[in-house]
Amino acid sequence: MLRVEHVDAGYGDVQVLWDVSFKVDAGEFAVLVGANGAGKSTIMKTISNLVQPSRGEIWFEETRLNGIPPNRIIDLGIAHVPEGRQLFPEMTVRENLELGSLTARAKSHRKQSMEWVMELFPRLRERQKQLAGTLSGGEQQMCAIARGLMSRPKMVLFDEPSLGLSPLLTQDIFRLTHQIHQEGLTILMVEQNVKQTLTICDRAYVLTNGKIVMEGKGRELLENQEVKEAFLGI
Amino acid sequence: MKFFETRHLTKHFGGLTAVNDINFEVEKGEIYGLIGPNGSGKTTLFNLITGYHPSSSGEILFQGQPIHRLSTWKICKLGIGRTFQIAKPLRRMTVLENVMTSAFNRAPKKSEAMEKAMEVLEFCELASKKDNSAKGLTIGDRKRLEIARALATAPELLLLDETMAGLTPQEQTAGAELIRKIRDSGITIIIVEHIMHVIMNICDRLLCINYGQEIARGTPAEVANNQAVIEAYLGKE
Amino acid sequence: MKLPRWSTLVSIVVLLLFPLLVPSDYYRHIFIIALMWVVIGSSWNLLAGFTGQVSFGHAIFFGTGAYTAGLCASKLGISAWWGMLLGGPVALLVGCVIGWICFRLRGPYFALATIAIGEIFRLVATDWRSLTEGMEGILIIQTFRSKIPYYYLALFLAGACVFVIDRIMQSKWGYYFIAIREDQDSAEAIGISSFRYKSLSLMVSSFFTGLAGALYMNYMAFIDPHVVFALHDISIMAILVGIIGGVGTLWGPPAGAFIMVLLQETFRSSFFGLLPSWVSESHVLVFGLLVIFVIRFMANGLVGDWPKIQQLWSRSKQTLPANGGN
Amino acid sequence: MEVLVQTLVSGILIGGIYALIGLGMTLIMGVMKIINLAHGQLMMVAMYVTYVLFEHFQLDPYFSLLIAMPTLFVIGALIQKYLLNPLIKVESILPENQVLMTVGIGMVLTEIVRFLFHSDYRSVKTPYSTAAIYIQGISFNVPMIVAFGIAVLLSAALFFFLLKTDLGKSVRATAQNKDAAIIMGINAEWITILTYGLGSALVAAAGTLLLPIFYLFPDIGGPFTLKAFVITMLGGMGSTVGAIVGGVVLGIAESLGATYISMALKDAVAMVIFVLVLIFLPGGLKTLTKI
Amino acid sequence: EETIKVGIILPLTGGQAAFGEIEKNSFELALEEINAAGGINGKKLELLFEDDTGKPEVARSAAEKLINKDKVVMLGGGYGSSETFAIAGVAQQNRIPFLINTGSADKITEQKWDYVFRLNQPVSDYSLGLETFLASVVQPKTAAILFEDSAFGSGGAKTFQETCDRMGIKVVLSEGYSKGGMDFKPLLVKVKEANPDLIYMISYVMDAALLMTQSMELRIMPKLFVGGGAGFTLPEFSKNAGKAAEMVFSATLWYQTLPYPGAMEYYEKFVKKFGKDTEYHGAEAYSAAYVIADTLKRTKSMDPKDVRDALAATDMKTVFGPVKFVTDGKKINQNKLPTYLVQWSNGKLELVWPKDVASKAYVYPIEWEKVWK
Ligand SMILES: Nc1ncnc2c1ncn2[C@@H]1O[C@H](COP(=O)(O)OP(=O)(O)OP(=O)(O)O)[C@@H](O)[C@H]1O
Ligand SMILES: Nc1ncnc2c1ncn2[C@@H]1O[C@H](COP(=O)(O)OP(=O)(O)OP(=O)(O)O)[C@@H](O)[C@H]1O
Ligand SMILES: CC(C)C[C@H](N)C(=O)O
Ligand SMILES: [Mg+2]
Ligand SMILES: [Mg+2]
Repeated sequence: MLRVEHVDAGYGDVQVLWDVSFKVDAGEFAVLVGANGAGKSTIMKTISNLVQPSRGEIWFEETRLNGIPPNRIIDLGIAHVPEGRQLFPEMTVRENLELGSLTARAKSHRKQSMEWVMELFPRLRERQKQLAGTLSGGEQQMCAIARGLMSRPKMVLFDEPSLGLSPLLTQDIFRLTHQIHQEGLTILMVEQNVKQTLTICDRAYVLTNGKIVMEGKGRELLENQEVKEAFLGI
Repeated sequence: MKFFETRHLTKHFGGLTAVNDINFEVEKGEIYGLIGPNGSGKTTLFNLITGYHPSSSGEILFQGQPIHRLSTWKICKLGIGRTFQIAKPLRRMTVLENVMTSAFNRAPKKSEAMEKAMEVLEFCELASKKDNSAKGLTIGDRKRLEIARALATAPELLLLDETMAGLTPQEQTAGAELIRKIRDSGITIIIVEHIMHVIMNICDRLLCINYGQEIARGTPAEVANNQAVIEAYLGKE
Repeated sequence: MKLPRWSTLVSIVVLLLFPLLVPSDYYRHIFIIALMWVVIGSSWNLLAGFTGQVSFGHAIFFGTGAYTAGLCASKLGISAWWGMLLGGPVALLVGCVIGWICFRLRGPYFALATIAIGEIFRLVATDWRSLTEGMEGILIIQTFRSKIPYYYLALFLAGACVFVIDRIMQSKWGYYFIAIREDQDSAEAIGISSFRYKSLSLMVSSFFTGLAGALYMNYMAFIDPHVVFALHDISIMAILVGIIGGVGTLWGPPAGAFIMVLLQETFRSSFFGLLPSWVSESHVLVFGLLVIFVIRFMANGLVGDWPKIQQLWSRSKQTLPANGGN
Repeated sequence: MEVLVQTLVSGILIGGIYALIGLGMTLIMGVMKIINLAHGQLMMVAMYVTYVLFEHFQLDPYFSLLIAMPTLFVIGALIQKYLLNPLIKVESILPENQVLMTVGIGMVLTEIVRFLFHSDYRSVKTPYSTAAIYIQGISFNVPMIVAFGIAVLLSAALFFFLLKTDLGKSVRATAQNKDAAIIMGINAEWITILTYGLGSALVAAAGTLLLPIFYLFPDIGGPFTLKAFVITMLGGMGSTVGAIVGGVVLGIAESLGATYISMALKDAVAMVIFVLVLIFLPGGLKTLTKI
Repeated sequence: EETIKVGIILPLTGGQAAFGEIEKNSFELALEEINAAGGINGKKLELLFEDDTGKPEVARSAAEKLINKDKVVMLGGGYGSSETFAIAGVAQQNRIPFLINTGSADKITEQKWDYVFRLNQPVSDYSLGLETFLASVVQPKTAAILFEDSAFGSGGAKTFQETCDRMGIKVVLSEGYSKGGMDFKPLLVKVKEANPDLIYMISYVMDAALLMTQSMELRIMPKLFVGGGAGFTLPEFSKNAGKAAEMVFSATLWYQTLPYPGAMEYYEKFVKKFGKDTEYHGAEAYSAAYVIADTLKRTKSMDPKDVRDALAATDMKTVFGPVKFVTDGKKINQNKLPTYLVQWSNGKLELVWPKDVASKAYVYPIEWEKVWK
């Protein structure tokens, strides 16, 4: 469904990604793991075209993503739940969600989508009038995920959804991403919470210094000695 | 007189209590680790120590002197250096100029500052990049520069905020080595790091906080086996 | 960033000999004005380009210096030349107060506050007739009939200003100023009192700008609040001088000053009468277009983007294949 | 007593015009964080549009709103697209480059107008220019009341636009978090163009409504740019209600200052208020009223 | 063919350009006539116009250029007082005669500068015509003075204050304002409360119109409104103020119906040629051109010293009145002319005082309620 082929990318004169290739099949739950600053978020941003690759190609289904303006990516069915939530802090939860459904397709289903995400996250229904900036971290993350889902995507990019969340909330988020996956969405997730992520994912890629150094089934990698050393501190 | 201590240190951001009644002390010459989940208040704690944020209540004592009312630059002058979690190099200066700017803290003459800066760059193994512009550095070098900048102010206490995040395992080992070397040169260190094998290896003592509150303290081994820490931070094995 | 030594030398020699080689008082006058702008532009650049505090209110210091000199003559009955001694310190004092008020503001808010304070100075100077004579202005008699003393005085002031700024920028202060510009938080963390060093930068800047004002009073022999406290003609002109030449460079503002003054005069006089008069009627238009062009295509000014310009030049000569990188 | 009441009344009424000027600025400063030093000059251009329509086509200024506003929308949009947006991508030492660009734009607008119309003073004299209503000896200037009404209407419309429509929400979203807005499918660049255009159209309304009671020459813009800042900072950036409140507060402050301090210092009063607000209430009145 | 060059410095851009243009047109009108009539003893007169943009240092540059580069034999023009002063300084320094035709701050001719001559009245004289009118007709007890805080405005206010003191008129309010105000009501309510017999205003045209319309709106009804020249005499004033301009008096330096030879012809020629009205500024410029031509015809040589002497010896009649440079108190080389009082009546400016030159009888007392109906 998503193919990233030999991509180099970076910010200005700083190159961050080096010849990155990987793929995500339809219906799959794929995970990127790697240290801070390894370039995981940069990969996500490159897929969303927020960062332009200087080399290589990215394909989504039959569409070549290179050169498409970043704001058109969502039309193709890719939703990006960015690192650090990136909510619109001075707008209400409801408004944030509405802004998730600006594409023509999503707009026509706005009511149903709203119902759907409120079912998924009952907490958001309670807080729909609250300004997003005043939500607790966990609630903010829920709001960000829900906002992503409002576009009725085929695939969701989750960038560290458990960032800054208490273990309890982290559990919630994992349960929810799992549930969304069960509902048929393709997921590409970046997580620091390596162990837990590797446990639930179908496929995983390990990123070090902007290069994919390893790939495999989640559980296989969990057993891998290098991974254990690098990410689990064992 | 304790080398460094905090007493009932608390910080509120509006309704949020980012640091809540933290008491800890650091002995001269040790490496003191500060761990805790994201958002638990570690960076905020550093920001309180360095006067970047005023504390809501509590005291901070450095070599017996209360410093919690001082401004950031005075605290630096007293001998507390820090790095930023998100590196803040002086972007349009070269590496050498960056470090020289810090070195002026103790060496008002330009030639002295240059000497001191070169010394620090050698120490941090950045000397070969001294004429590179800071904005073009790789992640690893940026982190090193961040340390070099703090070191060049000739601190007695150095606060390191995730200086090894984003480094490869080998670089991490080298980084840990560097930190040890810094300590051996007589500088006391408080370090925040998420990379467990580094923390476990180099720290003499650890404090683990969550939601701004202490949940455990002690030697690395003690903390690593503490049930609360495992639940909140390390995860269940 | 640095001009080669020989071109510095050449320009010094040329400037020293200029009034002797060019007998026309007209060109001497233009150069005196340009040298005055070298002082103002360089001073502004010290604060804005090197220290990162973009002032939209340098007319405050210029006007203060000019009025110090003017009031020496009109109120104290002593020579306005005392202004050349007092103008700098008085402007510096004003700078201290303004720094104390404005340095708690960052970025654009600082800029807006300086605009506002500049306007307050202008309006108060206009209304406080018992002190300033209001818009009737202050009038003195020029001391010298010849332009040459004024020329060398302006040259000395410009030279001193550029020299002092160069020395400062080579010293600890310079490193500190740039550190504050690049990242104020980061600067604080390495022991730099951003407030103190911003104030120092402002003090030097206001000192020289004040002297330029005092020189203006003595040379032009007439001032009124709308002339010396002007937002557009002084404060914004100072910025344009810096921007066109190149902020954050030593030689940018001097280059900018000469370019601006000469261009303005050239256009104002329709290329010395060679072109039809509508050219002179649209000289401000041309000037505005130039500003837009420079900001759009040479964001760091002529001196700041000189390498880029040279590169473009050599590339167009050698017709190398265009290389995507910039 | 009459002095006080009349002072307040004229302050409030002039506040309506100020509000219109501030409304455009609050959008431009609040959304794009651009300090727009060409704001007054855009207003001046709108006034000339209105003037030409009146002189050559005998169009009533109130009707010209329908032409002046779209015209300025287009001018503003072009400025944003070709002059301001490209600057975002260039790295320069001072982030203030955009501000300086607007200085250049202001100069060019003024000089183009001067080229076309010379520096002559112009005005639009309508039968209602000097009409006034008297209540107990206190005069209420009719065109100012109309301007006030339109200010309230336009700010209500803007309020509705920003709060209730998807497009308006996109404008706010872009202001609050540009990257996230792009991820949501918002064409942020286009939104900035739209916003600068709208801001220009709003200040066009101010100019057009001001013309019947004021006059016009190419240099008229400058002072209004400064007023626009004061109003916007006073009301709080990006706040439509703030623009109205800020405009009225400024109008009253100036009037009281003129009556009880000195007419010559009324602008200084405005500037002092401005500096005080910057320092002690950096968020403007918005921080108190929360809208 | 050789020409005789004279430099003229005027504000052709900037805020005062409107007047600069009237003056430039008048100079050109006169120049055409002079050259058509044979020029300067057979040689053509050439006027080099320079723009001072309303800034003194630019005015100085312009003067330097004309003198040093273009080698003009004398200078003319000088509109704003600050610019005029700057030019005068350069002229004096270079020993080049300068004939001022508009810049009116008193001190310009009080510098003992022997190369600087002024054709127009200084600002302190503007209200002389008014003074006799007040003394013999109105005899007001109280007055309010409103003035723009420019050199012109505050200088005029100062001398009018002195006039009032001399005549025993109590000045109940004297306040400056900065040019370009939108709302004068806060100032005018104070005036209304002070209720003076006379309101004297020194303003440029747009402020003048606003002051009057807003006075009408606030129903301020003194015995008379008087403008101190400048804005109150321009056609735009009545065009903008409409019926609020009616019955307003103004001091003026000149009026086309004055019995000066050619005054009316000048006015008509100007209107015909440029399709615009002209007023005293234009007359000043037009006359200055003739004084320049006359001087250059009489001069022994084109040496500046000779030109200066010829200029000093001027004694001629112009459309602006007789020109003869005298010493007047502290002033030297100052032309001495009377000033007049005009009144707006049915949208037309009428010369009403002194009586012997009046084009129409003054209307006084005035019933404002009727006028403003
Ligand atoms: N906007 C930017 N400009 C310049 N450099 C950037 C920018 N964003 C990120 N970087 C640099 O790119 C590198 C990779 O960053 P990225 O955010 O992709 O890492 P990550 O793997 O997502 O890390 P984390 O776990 O911290 O989220 C880092 O060194 C970072 O400093
Ligand atoms: N300036 C601020 N205003 C409001 N809240 C803040 C501010 N700075 C930090 N916080 C909040 O304080 C809490 C602690 O943040 P802090 O940055 O100290 O965490 P941390 O332990 O350093 O996390 P990490 O491991 O991610 O660096 C967080 O909830 C954060 O959102
Ligand atoms: C100050 C000058 C511009 C005033 C001018 N002399 C006038 O009478 O209008
Ligand atoms: Mg990331
Ligand atoms: Mg942190």
